[in-house]
Amino acid sequence: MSQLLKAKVTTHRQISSGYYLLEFSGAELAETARPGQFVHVKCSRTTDPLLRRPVSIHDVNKDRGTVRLLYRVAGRGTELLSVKEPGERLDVMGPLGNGFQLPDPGEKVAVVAGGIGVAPLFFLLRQVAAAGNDVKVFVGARSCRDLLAVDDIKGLGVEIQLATDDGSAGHRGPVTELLARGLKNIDRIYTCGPAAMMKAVAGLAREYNIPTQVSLEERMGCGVGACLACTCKIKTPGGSSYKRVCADGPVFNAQEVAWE
Amino acid sequence: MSQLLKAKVTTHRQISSGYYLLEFSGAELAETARPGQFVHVKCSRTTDPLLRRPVSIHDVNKDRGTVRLLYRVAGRGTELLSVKEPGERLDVMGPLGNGFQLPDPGEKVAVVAGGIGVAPLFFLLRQVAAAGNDVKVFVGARSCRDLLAVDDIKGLGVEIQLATDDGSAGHRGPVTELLARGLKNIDRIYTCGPAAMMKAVAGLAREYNIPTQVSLEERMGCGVGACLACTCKIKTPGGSSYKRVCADGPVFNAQEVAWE
Amino acid sequence: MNKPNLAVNIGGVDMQNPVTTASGTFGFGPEYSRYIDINELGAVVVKGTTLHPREGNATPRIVETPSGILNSIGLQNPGVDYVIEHYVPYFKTLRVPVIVNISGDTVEDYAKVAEKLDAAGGIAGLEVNISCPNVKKGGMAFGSDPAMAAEVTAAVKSAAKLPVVVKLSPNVTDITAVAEAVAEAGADGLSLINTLLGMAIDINSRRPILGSVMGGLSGPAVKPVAVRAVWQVYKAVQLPIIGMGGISTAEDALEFILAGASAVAVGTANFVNPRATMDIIAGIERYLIDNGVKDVNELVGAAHGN
Amino acid sequence: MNKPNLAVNIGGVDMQNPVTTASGTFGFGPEYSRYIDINELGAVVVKGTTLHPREGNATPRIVETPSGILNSIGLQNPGVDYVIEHYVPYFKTLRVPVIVNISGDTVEDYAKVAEKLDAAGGIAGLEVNISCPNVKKGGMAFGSDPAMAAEVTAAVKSAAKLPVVVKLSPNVTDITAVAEAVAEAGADGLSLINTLLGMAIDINSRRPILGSVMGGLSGPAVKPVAVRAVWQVYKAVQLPIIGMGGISTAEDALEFILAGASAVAVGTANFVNPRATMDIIAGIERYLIDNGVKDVNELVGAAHGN
Ligand SMILES: Cc1cc2nc3c(=O)[nH]c(=O)nc-3n(C[C@H](O)[C@H](O)[C@H](O)COP(=O)(O)OP(=O)(O)OC[C@H]3O[C@@H](n4cnc5c(N)ncnc54)[C@H](O)[C@@H]3O)c2cc1C
Ligand SMILES: Cc1cc2nc3c(=O)[nH]c(=O)nc-3n(C[C@H](O)[C@H](O)[C@H](O)COP(=O)(O)OP(=O)(O)OC[C@H]3O[C@@H](n4cnc5c(N)ncnc54)[C@H](O)[C@@H]3O)c2cc1C
Ligand SMILES: Cc1cc2nc3c(=O)[nH]c(=O)nc-3n(C[C@H](O)[C@H](O)[C@H](O)COP(=O)(O)O)c2cc1C
Ligand SMILES: Cc1cc2nc3c(=O)[nH]c(=O)nc-3n(C[C@H](O)[C@H](O)[C@H](O)COP(=O)(O)O)c2cc1C
Ligand code: FES
Ligand code: FES
Repeated sequence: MSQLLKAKVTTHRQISSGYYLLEFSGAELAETARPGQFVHVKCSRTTDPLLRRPVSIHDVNKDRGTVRLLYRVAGRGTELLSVKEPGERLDVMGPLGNGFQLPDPGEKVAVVAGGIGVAPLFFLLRQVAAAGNDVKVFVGARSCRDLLAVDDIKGLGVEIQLATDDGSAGHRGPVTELLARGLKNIDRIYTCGPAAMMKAVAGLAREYNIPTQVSLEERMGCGVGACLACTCKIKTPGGSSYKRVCADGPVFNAQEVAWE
Repeated sequence: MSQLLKAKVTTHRQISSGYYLLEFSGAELAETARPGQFVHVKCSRTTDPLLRRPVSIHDVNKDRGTVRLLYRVAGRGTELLSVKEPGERLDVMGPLGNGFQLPDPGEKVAVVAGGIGVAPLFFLLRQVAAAGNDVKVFVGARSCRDLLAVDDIKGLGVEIQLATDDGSAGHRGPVTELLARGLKNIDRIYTCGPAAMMKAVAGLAREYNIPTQVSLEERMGCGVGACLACTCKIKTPGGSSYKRVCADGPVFNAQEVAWE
Repeated sequence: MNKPNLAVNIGGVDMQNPVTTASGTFGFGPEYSRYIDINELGAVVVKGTTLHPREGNATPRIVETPSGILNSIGLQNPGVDYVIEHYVPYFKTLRVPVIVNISGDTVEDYAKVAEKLDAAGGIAGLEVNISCPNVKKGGMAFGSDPAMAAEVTAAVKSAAKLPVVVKLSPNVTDITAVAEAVAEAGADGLSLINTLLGMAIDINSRRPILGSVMGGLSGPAVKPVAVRAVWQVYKAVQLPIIGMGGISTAEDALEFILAGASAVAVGTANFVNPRATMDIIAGIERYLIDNGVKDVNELVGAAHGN
Repeated sequence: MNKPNLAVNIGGVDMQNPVTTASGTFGFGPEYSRYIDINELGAVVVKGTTLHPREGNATPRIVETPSGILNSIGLQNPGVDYVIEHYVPYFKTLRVPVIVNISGDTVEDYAKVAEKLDAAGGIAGLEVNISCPNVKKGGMAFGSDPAMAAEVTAAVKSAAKLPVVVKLSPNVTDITAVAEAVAEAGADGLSLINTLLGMAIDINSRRPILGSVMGGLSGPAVKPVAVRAVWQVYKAVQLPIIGMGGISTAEDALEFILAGASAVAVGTANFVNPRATMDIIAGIERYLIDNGVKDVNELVGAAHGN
């Protein structure tokens, strides 16, 4: 059940140039959130910037009743967010969205992250690893400075392969090149990242006929399905229709998305 | 010469419920400012609230190159101002306005402050006391909690009389009642406070024919005389005309003001 | 002091308090029910509904502007038959009046939608959107011409027995001329304002940001324009007004009431604070008590003096 | 890359860069010279001037709104003769073109003011304000009716040889109709937009805040409306446009240029940042260099595509 809360920031630090990890208290949120869901955060105290900002739930700690966000400073909203001090209150709504559908027991899973797209995937990975599924993780980014959460992922004891555009870490080139080589025996794919990357993953998935879930982004108003601002085109038998990323997603079946 | 600066806040503290004393570095400003002048302060980082806020120069320290403001939290702008931490930058323009005309040597001076109106008068008092003029100070406020800078004024070694509406300190009643009894031998009056109080002071001054300077307030746009937003009605031989509080004032001859 | 009276009446729609939702910002109702009890609202105004389903405009459909947003949803909606089948049963479970916002490409469309909704039951009134700037045909044109606005109003009035509130556009030279024409044609109340026509350009791609180029500006930025429109229309016509445009707080709502609105609608502010409507109801009540006002209706238009 | 070209021409007024000041926000020029070197501007547009001196409206004349301000200065100015005697000598010392904004109650007033300024010398052009919402007679009416707007334009054109830029109001149903009429009547350029008509109410006193009840909304809040107006007018007429309304940064200015403005004016932003004009000029130059654009004129209207 989504809540509206003024949550206390417990820790907040820059983990790489322009990337921040923020943790806040929210026992019920931590308890009920599912991987792939997001929170809608009010970054300013005034009417400018006006809207909330959607940020994925990066991880939760049910014991401590805390929720983590991993975010990139992209503009004015996230910049205001980045100066919040521990102890300050954060105005958050959530959990919102549908979240990922977890794999069946025994399924071999590939998780493909591009840049900040790793944000919602860590929470998923932790659950999938804990459930005992076999997991391969592919993380791509512009350069090694944009490779996030790698140590945390390694800490889960799962296999991880890295790719960077500039070759500063791991494979030089798109992460989908690594994925293409590693698809053998994969039963299910989860991906989040730049649209072009997700489209390429969807292409591979179709080729190998692997069920794939993608987490989409769209500019949001309400975050709860009321305003119809955040729609994406979803293929339907008759053609296509607009679905709401915030309420019908953000997770969609990759083959249903009408990629541009 | 007015400057635009990003001045460093050196100290900032609440001195009474809702009243703050803020000091910032600004050597040239401290050097050139005259009593009665003000600075125009940007309180928000965003476009809301949009405008700067005029705040009087409460005092300067030329040796340390610092400027002090004494202000009351009145709304959103001053509220945002009140959370500035020492070390942060403050976007200020100034000094602005005409300032008070200092008394001639030997003149006996009365200074009448109402509430936050004491803000611009302390800097004046310090100079007048240093120049050796005889000074009587009358400070009025709603209650003792709103009597500001009293100890600082006493520290100047000048005579001070207090009045409060609720009788919680000094005379119970309007400060102008004290003034009326203390006008003997006064050559010159300076006043700042609520409009009704200043009007009453102007009335007494006219009765006793004492030259009086008042510091007016009006909502401001530019603060530099360009927009004509901050006008007040000034009597002219032919009738009246609108003068700019920011550039022609904020200090006016009490007998010229067309009090409502 | 006893509890002050908050109830108002908008052209026949009884509201327990003056606060409703702005069409298009509150879905069909259930979306915000996780945050508020809808039954505590004065009324619910739901998403714009048309005769046939509409896909809406290309994305992006929203862009933030200083203290406001531009939207170009393009009246995406499942069509009136779907609304009657899927939402009217839900409306019937609510204890607050539901007002359905309707749009059309032609006068006949408006009349047909009104007729169907009238027959469906479970609806307390119709809000006729003659002012949405986001549809190519109709929409805007109806709202900017007094004669056409009157024609739509008359057609809806004769197609439905329900109270009819006509929603006006601020994108006109003289909003009072449209208000007068619509009043003359039989409207039971007026809603104002709809969004201001605006746009934004991405300086990197050097193209308009919204998929449909122009959009409608709403949010706190437009409040001064909306208050002015309510003030002018209150002076010009006798109809009850639902005021809207940038209302985020009880103070904002009271500005509209003092300008002449009998009720207020909360739109964009729901996105920022999903409990905005509840906070506003509580704040209005507080203001009435603090100021010893026994009935909110005493404040309607009070800023005009006597 | 070499320094890109920033020079533009507005209907005969040569500007070394596209940045000027919005009338009424920059006094007669000297007020801001403590913060910027006026000679580095593209042009200076000074306060609205009328035939006779004007006292202006009662205070308060300004009120802050979300990301904007409402003003009701009421065209306070010392009259054209005083301007010619006291400011024109100063204008003559400047190396940048000075454009004088003029207003009137009647068509004859406009013509007389234009004639006097034309004869005075030291002025590069006239900006005809047919859109100020703050004066009771004339002002607004001229700007909201295409035929009257054309009449004023023609009268000013025949009274003065100076380039004539006509300043349009956004408070109209169709701004392109006014633009077309004014173009037809011989205008050399267009300025848009003037302020949006708005108001604010004090919920404690329960009275309008501004001394004159209504005022003009400006600042970042109105930017989306202004960009839209520039976009529409650029499509409709061939005249060069000075775009304004909420411009605070180089990014804002570029939005207007891409929408179709050949020059931009900075108004309310001067109050917030007295160096805004200079920051904007530098920012536009930076953008041109970063994007390999040799001439700012290449960007004018570029968001329309080909
Ligand atoms: C469901 C969802 C989950 C997200 N999770 C995360 C996360 O975990 N970590 C993270 O860093 N970011 C996440 N994002 C993206 C994040 O919401 C945007 O980066 C943020 O809204 C930008 O706000 P800003 O004010 O800093 O930037 P703005 O100044 O608003 O914009 C900066 C840039 O971001 C673009 N932008 C603005 N809003 C969005 C949006 N909603 N979606 C995509 N692009 C946008 C603008 O076009 C602009 O180019 C998520 C987005 C969605 C929709
Ligand atoms: C020349 C001058 C010097 C001043 N010096 C001081 C000072 O030293 N210390 C101090 O505490 N205050 C001073 N003020 C008043 C101060 O500027 C206002 O309190 C402040 O602008 C309020 O801003 P806000 O955003 O906090 O409140 P807002 O939310 O803007 O307004 C709060 C209340 O203040 C009123 N108000 C807003 N602006 C002004 C204004 N410019 N003048 C009068 N009333 C206004 C509003 O009507 C409202 O009732 C001075 C004002 C002037 C004109
Ligand atoms: C996302 C969105 C969708 C809207 N859809 C409609 C609509 O379908 N019909 C309508 O009459 N108005 C619609 N509006 C206008 C609002 O009902 C309201 O008139 C306007 O937004 C001003 O109020 P606000 O500033 O409180 O949002 C919409 C506004 C927004 C922001
Ligand atoms: C205080 C003030 C005074 C103004 N006076 C005039 C004027 O005399 N003549 C005129 O044509 N426009 C006048 N305007 C309108 C501006 O020139 C400009 O068109 C408008 O403010 C929009 O630009 P901005 O948002 O950058 O301020 C005035 C605006 C303000 C804020
Ligand atoms: S953001 Fe409003 S429907 Fe998704
Ligand atoms: S504030 Fe602009 S003239 Fe005084």
